Amino acid sequence: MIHPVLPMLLVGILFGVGLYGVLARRNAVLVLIGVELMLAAAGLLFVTVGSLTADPLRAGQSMTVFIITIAAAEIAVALAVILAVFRARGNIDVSQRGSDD
Amino acid sequence: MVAALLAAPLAPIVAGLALVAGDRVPRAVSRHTAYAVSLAATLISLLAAALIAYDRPSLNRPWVPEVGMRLHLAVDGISVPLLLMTAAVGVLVVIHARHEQPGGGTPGTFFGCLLLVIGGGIATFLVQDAISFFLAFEVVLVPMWVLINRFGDPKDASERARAAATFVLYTVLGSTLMLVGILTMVFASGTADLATLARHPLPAGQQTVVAAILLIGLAIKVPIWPLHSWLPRAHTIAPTAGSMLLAAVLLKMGTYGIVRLVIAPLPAGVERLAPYVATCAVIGIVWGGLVCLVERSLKRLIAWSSVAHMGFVVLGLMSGTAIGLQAALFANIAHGVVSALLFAVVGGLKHRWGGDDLSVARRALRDVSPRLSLALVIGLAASLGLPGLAGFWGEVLAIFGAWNPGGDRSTGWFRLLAAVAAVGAVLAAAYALRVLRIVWMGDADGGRPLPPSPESDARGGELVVVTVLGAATVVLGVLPIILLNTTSGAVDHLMAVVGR
Amino acid sequence: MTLTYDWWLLAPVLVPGVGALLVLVVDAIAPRLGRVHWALTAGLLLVGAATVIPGLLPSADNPRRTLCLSDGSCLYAVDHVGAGLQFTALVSAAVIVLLALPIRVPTERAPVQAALLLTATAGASGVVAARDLTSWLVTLELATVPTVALVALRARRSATDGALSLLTTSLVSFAITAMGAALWFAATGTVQLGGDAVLAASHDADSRRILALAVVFIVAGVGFKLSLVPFHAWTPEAFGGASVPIGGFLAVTSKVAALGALLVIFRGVSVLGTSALAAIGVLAAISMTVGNVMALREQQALRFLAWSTISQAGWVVLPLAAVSSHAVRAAAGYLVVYALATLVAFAVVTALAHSDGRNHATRLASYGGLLRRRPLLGVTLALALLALMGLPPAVVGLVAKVLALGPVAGGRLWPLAIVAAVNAMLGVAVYLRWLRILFGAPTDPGTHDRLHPVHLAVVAIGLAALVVTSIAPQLLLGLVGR
Amino acid sequence: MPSASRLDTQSLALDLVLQPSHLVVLLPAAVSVLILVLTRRSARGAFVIAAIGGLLGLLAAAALLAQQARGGAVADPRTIGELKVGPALAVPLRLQVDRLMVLVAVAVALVSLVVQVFARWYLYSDPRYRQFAATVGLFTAAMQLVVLSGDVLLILVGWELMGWCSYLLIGHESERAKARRASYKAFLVTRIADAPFAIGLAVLALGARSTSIPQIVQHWQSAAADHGTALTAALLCVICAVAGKSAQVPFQDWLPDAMEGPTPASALIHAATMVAAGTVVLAKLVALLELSGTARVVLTIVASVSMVGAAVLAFCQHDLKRLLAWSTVSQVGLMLLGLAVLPVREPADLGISHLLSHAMFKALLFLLIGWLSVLVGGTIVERQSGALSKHLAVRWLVGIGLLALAGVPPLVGFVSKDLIVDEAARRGVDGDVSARIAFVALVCVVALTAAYTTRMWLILVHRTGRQRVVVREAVEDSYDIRDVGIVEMLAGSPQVDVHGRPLRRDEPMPPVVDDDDDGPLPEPQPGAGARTGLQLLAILSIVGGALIFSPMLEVDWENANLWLIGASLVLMAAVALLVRLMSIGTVYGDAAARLPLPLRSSASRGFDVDAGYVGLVARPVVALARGVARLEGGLDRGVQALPALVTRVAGAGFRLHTRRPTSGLVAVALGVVLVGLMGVIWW
Repeated sequence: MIHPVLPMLLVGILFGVGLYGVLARRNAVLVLIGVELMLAAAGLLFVTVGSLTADPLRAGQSMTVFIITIAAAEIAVALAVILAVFRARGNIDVSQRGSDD
Repeated sequence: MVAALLAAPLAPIVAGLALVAGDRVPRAVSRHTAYAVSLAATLISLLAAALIAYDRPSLNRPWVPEVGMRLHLAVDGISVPLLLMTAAVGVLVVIHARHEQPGGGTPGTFFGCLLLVIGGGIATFLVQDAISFFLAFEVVLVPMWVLINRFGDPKDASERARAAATFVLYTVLGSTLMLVGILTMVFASGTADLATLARHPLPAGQQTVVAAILLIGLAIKVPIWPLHSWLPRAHTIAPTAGSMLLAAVLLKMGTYGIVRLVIAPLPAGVERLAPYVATCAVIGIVWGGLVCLVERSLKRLIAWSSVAHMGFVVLGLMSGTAIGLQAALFANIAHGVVSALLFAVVGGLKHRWGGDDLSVARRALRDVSPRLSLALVIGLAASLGLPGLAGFWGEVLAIFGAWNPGGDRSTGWFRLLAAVAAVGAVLAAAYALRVLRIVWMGDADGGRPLPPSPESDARGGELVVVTVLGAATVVLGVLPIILLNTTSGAVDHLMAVVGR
Repeated sequence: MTLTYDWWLLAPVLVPGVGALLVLVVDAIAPRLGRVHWALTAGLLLVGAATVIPGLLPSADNPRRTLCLSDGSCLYAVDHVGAGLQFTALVSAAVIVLLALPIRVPTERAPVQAALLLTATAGASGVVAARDLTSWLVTLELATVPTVALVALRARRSATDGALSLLTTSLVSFAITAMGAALWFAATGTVQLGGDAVLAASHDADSRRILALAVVFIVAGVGFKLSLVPFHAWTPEAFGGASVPIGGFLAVTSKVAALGALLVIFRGVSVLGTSALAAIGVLAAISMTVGNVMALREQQALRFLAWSTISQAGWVVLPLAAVSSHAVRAAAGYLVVYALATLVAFAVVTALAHSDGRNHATRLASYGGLLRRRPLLGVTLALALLALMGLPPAVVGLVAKVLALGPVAGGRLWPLAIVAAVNAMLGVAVYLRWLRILFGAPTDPGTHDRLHPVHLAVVAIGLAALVVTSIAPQLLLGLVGR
Repeated sequence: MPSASRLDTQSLALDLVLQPSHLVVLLPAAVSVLILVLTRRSARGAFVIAAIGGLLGLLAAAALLAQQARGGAVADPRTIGELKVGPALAVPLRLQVDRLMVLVAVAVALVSLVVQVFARWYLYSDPRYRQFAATVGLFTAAMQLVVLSGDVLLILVGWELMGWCSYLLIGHESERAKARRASYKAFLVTRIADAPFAIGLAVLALGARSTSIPQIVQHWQSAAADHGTALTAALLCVICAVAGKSAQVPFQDWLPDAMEGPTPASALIHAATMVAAGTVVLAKLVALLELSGTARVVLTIVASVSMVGAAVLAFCQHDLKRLLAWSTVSQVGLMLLGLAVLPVREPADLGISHLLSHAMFKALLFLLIGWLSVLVGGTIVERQSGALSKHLAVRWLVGIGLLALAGVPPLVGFVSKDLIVDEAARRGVDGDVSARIAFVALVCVVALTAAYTTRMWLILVHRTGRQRVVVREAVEDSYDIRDVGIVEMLAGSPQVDVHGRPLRRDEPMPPVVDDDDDGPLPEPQPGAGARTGLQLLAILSIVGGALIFSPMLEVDWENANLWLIGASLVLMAAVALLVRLMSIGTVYGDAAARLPLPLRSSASRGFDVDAGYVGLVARPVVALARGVARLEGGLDRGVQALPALVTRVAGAGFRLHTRRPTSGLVAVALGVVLVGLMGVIWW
């Protein structure tokens, strides 16, 4: 059994890297990846804590599954939107100003 | 009788809403119809107010339980004079509005907004529930904004917008602060009923903060120096009828609110804050007086004099004595009548002259328009506190009240304030006579007095308005006992509750 | 492991949820039905709303629970406030659908939009009643993700820009919320959102700290959805880009979902006392101020409404800064009033955009003299704006303001109360700008199409609702309990 | 018969709500109301109302006097009822009828009636006659209210109303800038002096917990030992107001300027109403004055300085109307000294008796100078010189008035003045400081009064060189001297009305009463009523002194100091002789012409006190007002700058909102950090 500090550390690192990616990248897909990293951190935290507690529902594990599922759904929508953006203006740069009608 | 309670505020409000909303459907309401409807509504309201004053009915039923609002309508000695004055001024304002209807919009909207303001004023003095009081307080805002913004001085659209916005924003800030104070009290005591609030005061320590918030909020409405700067601007721009309502009704809501919401339920807080508020009030007296000495716009000058006069009212309120309270309530009514009269006259003059710049030399008004000039003389004389006219009793009794303040208030400081207020009364004389010297006596030198020109004198509706208001000024001055006896019972009761 | 099921109780979630499938199925069977889908959707939403009505009655149990585990904890509970919010969400969505009904869109897009809208509504309706982290997180995202697609589906450049803005923010917020949820789980050791676990966790200093972090992460995540500053940047972009009814959906139904989600968390944490939620007060104050100040200079009607939404969101969460039994009802009550007024405003804008063309409805200047040009629309819009200002004759708005300020004043949070008062003033300045334009000189749009009857009906009903609730505000406020 | 039982024929007590004391106040007030309400541009109607009202007012006062003499007067009649202002202060608002005040009321009513009747002639062609008559009515009512009031608030009412009426009367001819300024100045100066009045009355009333004068006197008499400072302060406040209304130093300068008003108005202001009101009020409070040595000394000094200074100024005046005005200041000072040197615990008989005598002869003199001014077209020395030698009808009356003013026995002026001098001497011997000051001042004033009255008389009867030539020619050319009227000889100078404009022939001339002896000479003169009134005043000026023998006045006339009287007579005679010597050889018979010109011109301007008022009060106040107005402008600009500020903030906000998704994300990240910090710190 590994000591919970290590996974916790990993959670922090993953979340930080994800946040950095979100803030630093201008490509929408890379931003998506950053978000995925952050979600992964959350999932990891759930699993870690879930393994430490004796929850009859296994809530930690099931939450992780839910998060992954939701993330998948979101990615689907996100890719669709990014596609639409690309069609509309030819790039997927998230640092470009929005425009009016 | 309960019907009268509802009819008094609702007749103008419903008629006003109908006029405003029905203005375009299917076509604009004619001036005649608008006038007839308005006159009928205000007369009904006046009749109902008289019935209420006579019978003192009461109506108390739940309305919006979610916020503890009840439909509790009743009157006592403090509100009856204000109620009657508002209803009566309402009728006069409508009559005057027919005489002098400004451009800028349809008659339906104009009269409708006037009615809404009148109805809001009447409702304010009828409700016995703190939150409904706030509601009634707010009713007048939007119509008044429309009156100033659309029907104000036609010369300068941007100044109109600025004046209207200044008025409405200042007032909203004040009333929201007042709401905060009200809600604090309501939460602490679990009821919004004004009488119950007064019977169950907050702990003394908390009273100061709540009283401060309420006083700041209400000070904007009154207005107390230095929160007054909306008033001259609004008055200068507003149409005559709007100015009359503003001075006679809207300012009174502030002082009435101080009596009901601050003095009665928060005696300890008032005692702590009274020296500061009274000081501001007295600064306002002197400040207003001084500005009037050099002000060039006649209407603005009268507005400034309102600041000074309301200073006396607040000084009386803050003195914490029955004399001061009586004086304040009297001065309140007196100012309502006198300022309505002055604004009617001055508005008429501005209308005739096409401007109100005092530095323009004009013929002596006493020769040109004898009736109008008599009204002006009565109004200004009352404004300088001439005995025999309405202004005198309130101011002199306010000084008497402030000389021996109640409670633990600093006697020395209040005596100083009373002395300064007395000096402020001298300033009132100086500016009132300044106006008389310029307007009434005229600037043109030499020669025989010119024959009057009846066509430019007060006639018809205007004559009715200035006559009634002038007569009221004289009656209040000669027989102050009518008013003082009406309020004395309620004041004694209030002072007993406050614990003096 | 067994769960109890009360289908009637679940119906507000199930009806739109299943309805979304039904719409897709209908489209598969009989393609290109166009407006029929919208009508079906509206019907479904109204049916869903009807199923909430028993919960609105004062006699209903408070709360009513289902999906209960054997240990007695339940995953789904609807109290009076929850029922009121569900009802608001469903009815507002139905109104949005009715507003969208006359608008011509490519026929293949209608069922997609309808299904997305139904899904989001189901999420909104569900998150209100969720009582555990899992269903809370799922329904919250169910209410969020479809809106991104809905915005994007207008398929103009501005719409995709808005959608991108919304998308990125929502994703990050979701990540933050998920992190918050994980921290919550770490602190309390359970996915239940009830107060007992929180109370137990608060005794231990470490878990207290983690719980604090969890709460602020969750508040930040939900703050995005409520458009609280500084999580608000997407709002004007999305409102400006989306079609007008979808803007309304973001402004109203989404907000119901967000507040519902926040209230679920709030109920759990409120046992800890006041300081825990001071952050909400700060966010409320900043939101009001920024929203109002920005709206003062905004020239586009839709973006104006977005800023207005931001400042109103501040008002919505304002009472939550004071932890008291009134706070929840006050916030919900304010939200309901806000929902009504905003819906009516959007209805007017939609109607105008439909008859005069979108270009004649998106600029504030094009509303010049609307009171004279189209009295019904003008009066309705004026009344809605007055309700948002909180000034009579729209008494209902004023009562809402009283409601929102009540807990703050009662809790003696003076700085917050004073900021709120200043913002009441700023708000009046903001809406007066528009009101003044309504009174002002008419601008001629060139076209004089008659209003679509559905729009006409919706606007008329909206006007009637504002008038009736101004005379008897308790009718509206009674939705969220007494 | 209910009415029969209501009048007690023995004591004349009347059992009605409306007492004669009420009527004394109400009838003159009714005059003004009725004139304003009933008449429309009809001067005749206004005159009828004014005359009848004035007469009724005089009758009511006479009835009150009779009642008082027979003991049937109600001592404290109710007025509008008690004002309810809480337990700390009773405001009964009752009148107070006592011996002295009834006399004053009669005098006021009489003077007012004569003034009303005279004004009809004097202002015959004045388009504002109605307003004038109405104002005089109100003025009289206000004075009667002060006289009969038993409540400090009622005093204040009458007091301020009088100030207002004086404003209206002085500004009557408001088309002239000087009249406008004079009225403004008169009201403001008195109003400034009144500011302490309200405070003083507040102190007195709040101390006694009542505004009733008897109660105030009673309370303070017992409380003076403990609250001496408060009493002194209150009395000083009252004295300040009295000095303002009675034109004593340092407020004296408004009164000469008030000569801009029509002469009947001056007669009213000087003789019976406004100026005398100070004396009346102090007389009511005289019992308190004795309790405060400081207040008495201050009053003595103020009155003495005013008295002597005004007498000097009167001597130097170039305008005879202003001479009379300054003499009023001097005489009022005399009255106030009468109060200041009063024997302990005595009612204010000395001051009031001089008030009464002054009312008679000063009204007479003012009305006569008005008459003369109509005849010769002005009141300056050049115009008036020789007026009496041309217009003999006025001569006797003027002579009587001036003799009374100078205080020549046995005229009324002598009687009342000598009583005061006597009392001052007596108390001065006893060692009373204020009495000694008063005595010195009185001696000066006796001499100065003799000087200026002699001067005036000499001017009025002076015959200019041209006149003498004309008279000689007339005598030489005429067979019958009696047929030659002097006016006719001067016909070269056209007749002018009060405005100095030539009288037009087509205007109705004042009614002329034919006099058989004088033949058909059209000399403007007042109507018979006015002349009767003047004659009545003259008679009263002669025999009014007999009043001291009646029980209505309680003065100590039996122990008159005959040596003192003799000395003062010698002094007066010597001064008169001196003045006569000085006048010889001057062009207009003006003794003052011997004085250096700068002194005369400066004195004519009241030693330029007006410049002091302007420099010390008016300019600083206006400068302060401008400063405040600037501050206010700044405040207003500050408030109005807020929208601009908010707009700028919004502009910055728009720059911050770059509309890029990335900036939104940065904001979210910052928000999380912010919220996290708050959560961690505040948990």
